[in-house]
Amino acid sequence: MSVKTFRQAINEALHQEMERDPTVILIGEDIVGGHGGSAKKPGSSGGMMGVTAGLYQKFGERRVIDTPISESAIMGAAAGAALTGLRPVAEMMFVDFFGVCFDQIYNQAAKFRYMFGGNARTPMVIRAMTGAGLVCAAQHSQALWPIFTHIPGLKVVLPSCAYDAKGLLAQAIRDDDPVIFLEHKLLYDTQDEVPDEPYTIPFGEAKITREGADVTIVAFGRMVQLANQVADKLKGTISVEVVDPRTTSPLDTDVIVESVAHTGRLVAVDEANPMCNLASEVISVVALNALASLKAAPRKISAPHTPVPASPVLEKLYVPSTGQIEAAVREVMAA
Amino acid sequence: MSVKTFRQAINEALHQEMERDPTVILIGEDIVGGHGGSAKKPGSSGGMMGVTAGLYQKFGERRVIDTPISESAIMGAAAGAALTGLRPVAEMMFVDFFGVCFDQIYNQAAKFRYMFGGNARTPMVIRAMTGAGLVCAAQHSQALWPIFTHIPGLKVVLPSCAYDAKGLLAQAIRDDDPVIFLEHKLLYDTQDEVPDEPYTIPFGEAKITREGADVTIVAFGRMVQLANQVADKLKGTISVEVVDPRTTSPLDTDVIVESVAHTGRLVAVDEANPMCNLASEVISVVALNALASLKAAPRKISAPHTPVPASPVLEKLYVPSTGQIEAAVREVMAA
Amino acid sequence: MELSKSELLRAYRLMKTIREFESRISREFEAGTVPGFTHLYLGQEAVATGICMHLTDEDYISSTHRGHGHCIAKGCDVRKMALELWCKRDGLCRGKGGSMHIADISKGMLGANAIVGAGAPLALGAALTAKTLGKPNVSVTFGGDGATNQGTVFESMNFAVVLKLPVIFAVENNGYGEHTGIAYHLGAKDIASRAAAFGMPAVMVDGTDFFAVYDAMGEATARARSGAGPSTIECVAPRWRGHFEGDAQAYRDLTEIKELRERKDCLKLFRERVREDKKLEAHEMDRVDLDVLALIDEAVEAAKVAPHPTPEDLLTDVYVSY
Amino acid sequence: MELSKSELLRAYRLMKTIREFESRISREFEAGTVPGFTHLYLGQEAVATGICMHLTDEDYISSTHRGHGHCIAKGCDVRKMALELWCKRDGLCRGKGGSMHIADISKGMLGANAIVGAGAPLALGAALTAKTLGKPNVSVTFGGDGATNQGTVFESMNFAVVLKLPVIFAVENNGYGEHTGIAYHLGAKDIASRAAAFGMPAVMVDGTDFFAVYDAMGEATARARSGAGPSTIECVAPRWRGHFEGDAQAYRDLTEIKELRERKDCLKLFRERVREDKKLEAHEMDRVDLDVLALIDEAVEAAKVAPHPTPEDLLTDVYVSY
Ligand SMILES: Cc1ncc(C[n+]2csc(CCOP(=O)(O)OP(=O)(O)O)c2C)c(N)n1
Ligand SMILES: Cc1ncc(C[n+]2csc(CCOP(=O)(O)OP(=O)(O)O)c2C)c(N)n1
Ligand SMILES: [Mg+2]
Ligand SMILES: [Mg+2]
Repeated sequence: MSVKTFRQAINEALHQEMERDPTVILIGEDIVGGHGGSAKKPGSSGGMMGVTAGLYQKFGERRVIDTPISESAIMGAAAGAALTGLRPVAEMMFVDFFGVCFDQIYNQAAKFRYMFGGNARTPMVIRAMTGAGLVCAAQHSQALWPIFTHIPGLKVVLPSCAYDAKGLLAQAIRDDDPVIFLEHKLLYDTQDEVPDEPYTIPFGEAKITREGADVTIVAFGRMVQLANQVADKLKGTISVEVVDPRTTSPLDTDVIVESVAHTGRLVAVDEANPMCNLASEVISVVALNALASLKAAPRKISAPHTPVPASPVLEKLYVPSTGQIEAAVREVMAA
Repeated sequence: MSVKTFRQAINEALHQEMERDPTVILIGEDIVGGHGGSAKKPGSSGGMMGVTAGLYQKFGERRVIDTPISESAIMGAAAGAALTGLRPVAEMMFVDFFGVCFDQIYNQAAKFRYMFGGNARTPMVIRAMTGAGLVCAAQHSQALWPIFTHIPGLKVVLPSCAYDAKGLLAQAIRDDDPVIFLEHKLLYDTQDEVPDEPYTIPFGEAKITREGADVTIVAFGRMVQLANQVADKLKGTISVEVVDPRTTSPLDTDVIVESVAHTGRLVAVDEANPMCNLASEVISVVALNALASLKAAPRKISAPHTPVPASPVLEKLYVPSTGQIEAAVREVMAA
Repeated sequence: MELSKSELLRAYRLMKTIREFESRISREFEAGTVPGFTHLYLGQEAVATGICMHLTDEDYISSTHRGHGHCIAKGCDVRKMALELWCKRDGLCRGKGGSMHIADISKGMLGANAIVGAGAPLALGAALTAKTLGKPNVSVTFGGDGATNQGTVFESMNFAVVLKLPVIFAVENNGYGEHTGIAYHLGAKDIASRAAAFGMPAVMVDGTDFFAVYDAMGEATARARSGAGPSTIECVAPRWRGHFEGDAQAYRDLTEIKELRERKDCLKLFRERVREDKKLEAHEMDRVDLDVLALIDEAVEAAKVAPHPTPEDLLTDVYVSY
Repeated sequence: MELSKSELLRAYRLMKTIREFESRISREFEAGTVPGFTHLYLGQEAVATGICMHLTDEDYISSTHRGHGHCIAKGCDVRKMALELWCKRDGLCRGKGGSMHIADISKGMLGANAIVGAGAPLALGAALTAKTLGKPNVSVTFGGDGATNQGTVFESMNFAVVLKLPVIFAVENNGYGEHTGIAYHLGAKDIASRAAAFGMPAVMVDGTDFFAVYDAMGEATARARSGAGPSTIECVAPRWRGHFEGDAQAYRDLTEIKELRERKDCLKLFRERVREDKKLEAHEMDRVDLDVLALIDEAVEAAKVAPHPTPEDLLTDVYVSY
């Protein structure tokens, strides 16, 4: 056990799973870096954010594979390899790029098992950076997980801290279904106590990161950190329970419903754009299953229905804030 | 005014809008048909479902353009043409193909105006067939509108009858923003009284297709027809109001909330897969805005979280049915 | 490459099975007994056969919406194929895939595909598995002339060259993508030369000549198995039927098809050739014909009366676990 | 093609403006005054300039993540560009686009683009507008060596040939896509020959030689304006800086860059050439240098202190109406 960053936790999970299972491979753009460069130093990059650093050096070019800028080919190669015996971990770099390769994911990988009547498995992971906050503007800052969540056949993982990231990634790699694993840019440098040995965290099991009795905040990914801050701040005045579903598909509706049944109040927080997002889904789940226990109308906090602005001043207003969450908590308490 | 099919209504809108405005063009695969064929008969196809029949003959090859099987090029060409002065109507054939070309839609067309600070407009329409029921299996039967609805910058139209299809398509073509116009396969042969002259229907205005006092059914696209049947069947026993939002983005939350405030009961019906779909969104909207008026927990009816099966026997079970809707109405009444 | 008598008989049997299977489906479709819509492989039988004769069950193919011929050539059970086309419970995909998603992983058949061009990236993956595990297997992606204009296919070509993957791009140029002729949709001189410019060997062969396809594939396979990388084989073979069953083909000169059927029937050409070369005798092939017809009749009649999936099947097989 | 003295001065001014603008941004980035991340055009100035000197405001370009040079060459106001890079309210995109989405439709600049390869399909559309309306305008898509492996670019090439669109594919081969060299990512012999196989004229030129680019573009433009269709120009010009500012470039031999800067500096080469040819004198160009530096200094200092967007701006400009 030692303190590790979210980035290190992911890197460690990749190392350990590749050691554990020789069929695990990595594939993507510049996850190695330096191929064909004048310094003749393959391995000098390790991913745009350094998440895959050292893996090429350890596992070699057969298992850590750089590609041309051809995302459909990457995702298809991963899906085809998964169908035929490997466990590929493909990197999409920024999740925003899914639009050039989504067919391979949602029409192919996600549907094989069903279309083939159960006679196939597609154990692959797609890692991608998500989220706003680094002044990357409209095409490099999106959330998009509601879209992946909508697709049957995909599993969707949104870790909110380094500990979960390691365990969930190990699970994703060992899992026999296609998994979208989303890494929020602003979490890479956050730190946590993370065990050195390998471990897995099962999908579809929410974590209660703060226990409380007055209000339930259901938050996703990075928003969990904000929700925790609000809970901590309000401690003593309002008792806030924070539920981190950790995976959006499967979604742990049981824990969400139980928590709201207990507190009677709900604030749902999703960094994604508001229409058909996870906050809507959570509110709908609660309305369907725990309507009678609601003491007040729920509150929903999301980014607005706009692209992500370049201006850091506007971006700050775009991303849900602790201020908004706190205000919402106070409102449901006042209602 | 005369009785026309949904297919004819769309074809008529295309004819009339192309006549009205010389900058309207059509582009897609086999919307003309016959180019390069041994019979040397361009125009012999008119779209896989005959929706664009006769347009090439009337408006010629400059304005009705067949393309190679290159959807990214088609959608990009439409977006680029829209940015520079045309009003393209691009056909995606089956909406299921969006995965090979979505970048051009959601990262490009949908975001131009915002990214360019308001200094651009992208008046384009993307027409696509949607929905299950014709035994086309997993990759040709999807709904997918929740995904388009999620994206800021897109407008999404889901006509439920021939009359609306004509007016909404005319509006889509005259609209200055990118519009996804979705045509349910099973509606093409449905009929309606449709005026001969051009008319438009504004976006974001729901239509109450049945007035009632006991329960509100909010249904989308083809599901409106099923909801109407249920309302008619229950007439005299249960007074059912049916709300057809007609566009999912913008979504007419006012009429939805008003209707539920009036009836106190909600059944939301969406043919799309259940996670983060429009039924969830509607239930969330009501929980946020009209919780107090709910006399019973709402009910949600959607396809299951599975791909669309090939078997017609299973497909029938996959698509929401009048039986399910009626049962849900009875349940909310009984609660 | 010399083929033994039994190999020649196998080739003939495969082509004949495809021919009769598809002909029967065509008639059944007209009679309205087949659910959904379907794209037939008639006219192109020598392509799938010439290609797949080089493959074992450990070699992979990715297929297209026009996939029945690929299935048969790759060794799928015709009975289970018929069951799948009728969307029956005991079909290859338990009735959930149908004509456009028929697959048999155990035979190395990675699925028909209703998305044009989608098979190419998948074939990269199968090739990557072979390469990573150090196996001598190859992977073939079938695709039409129209599909070669799809970005996924282009990406796959460069990708395969860059990573030296054991992939063969088997392009089936049947002259049309849906209702559009290749003279319109292809900007290049031809498909093979465009593929060659990606940095791999690419040849154009007569796709109605089994032996031409077989020989070209022999070279491509040897190259791939040796680790030298991908190749493209453009096989020119007419599509006898419309794009799908029910297509009136107004865009096409129907006498053209008639003539093609006379001059470019791969089965006729094969029979002539093996008799000229004195490799097989007519009666040997006639016996195959009878076998094949009996098999298909049995398969189709059984499929028609076989049980449908049960309601529970709707919800299974989405995930391995969830 | 003969260029007049004033045209030569204009070319020099554009290249110099790009050079100094980017150099200044590089320094400001290091000082931490520029928000976000940014990709500089240093070393490639002759490409944008040689291409855009043939264009009017009614001709269109689509650009890339490395788009500042294209903006300047296409006539965008440097002051408003600086404002946009600082994400300020009076920037070209009112601070909502930033470096990677900078655009000026009024100048025919359809936007930088943070999605590799996305500009190519958009350029098809601008060309389609010209063709449909019967105008003689052309459309250029800039794209890197790495981008040529993206399916969207391939599709666009065939599409442009098929529809005979007035599109020019200006490929900027700077040797790298991010941290990967072209020797690794490209399977073809070179980019131009692969493009040629799509059925269009394609040439490779020295992208540090303004005159070479200018001449190639002259031919391509004439061809496009005459209705004869698309062309590709592969311009080889090194990237002086890392992929983005802050890139340590461990994958690169840094003496290589030093040498390139000495031997392959398009501005130096241009100055030498016009003086050899006795077209411009040193002092004429020196005066431009001073002008340019003053303009950029003014632009950058103004941008730094200019007002940010206001909170209301967050919600505007999503739709024309909603
Ligand atoms: C991505 C995508 N675009 C369009 C279609 C519709 N479509 C189905 S088959 C087909 C024609 C394919 O032509 P080709 O590749 O030549 O194959 P062929 O049908 O001739 O065997 C088209 C356009 C599709 N299924 N997927
Ligand atoms: C679709 C997509 N894939 C990957 C990226 C990440 N990315 C940004 S720039 C770049 C390299 C582009 O290389 P090249 O086209 O040669 O342009 P250059 O940077 O050399 O100007 C990559 C991979 C992206 N922005 N979009
Ligand atoms: Mg074809
Ligand atoms: Mg480059």
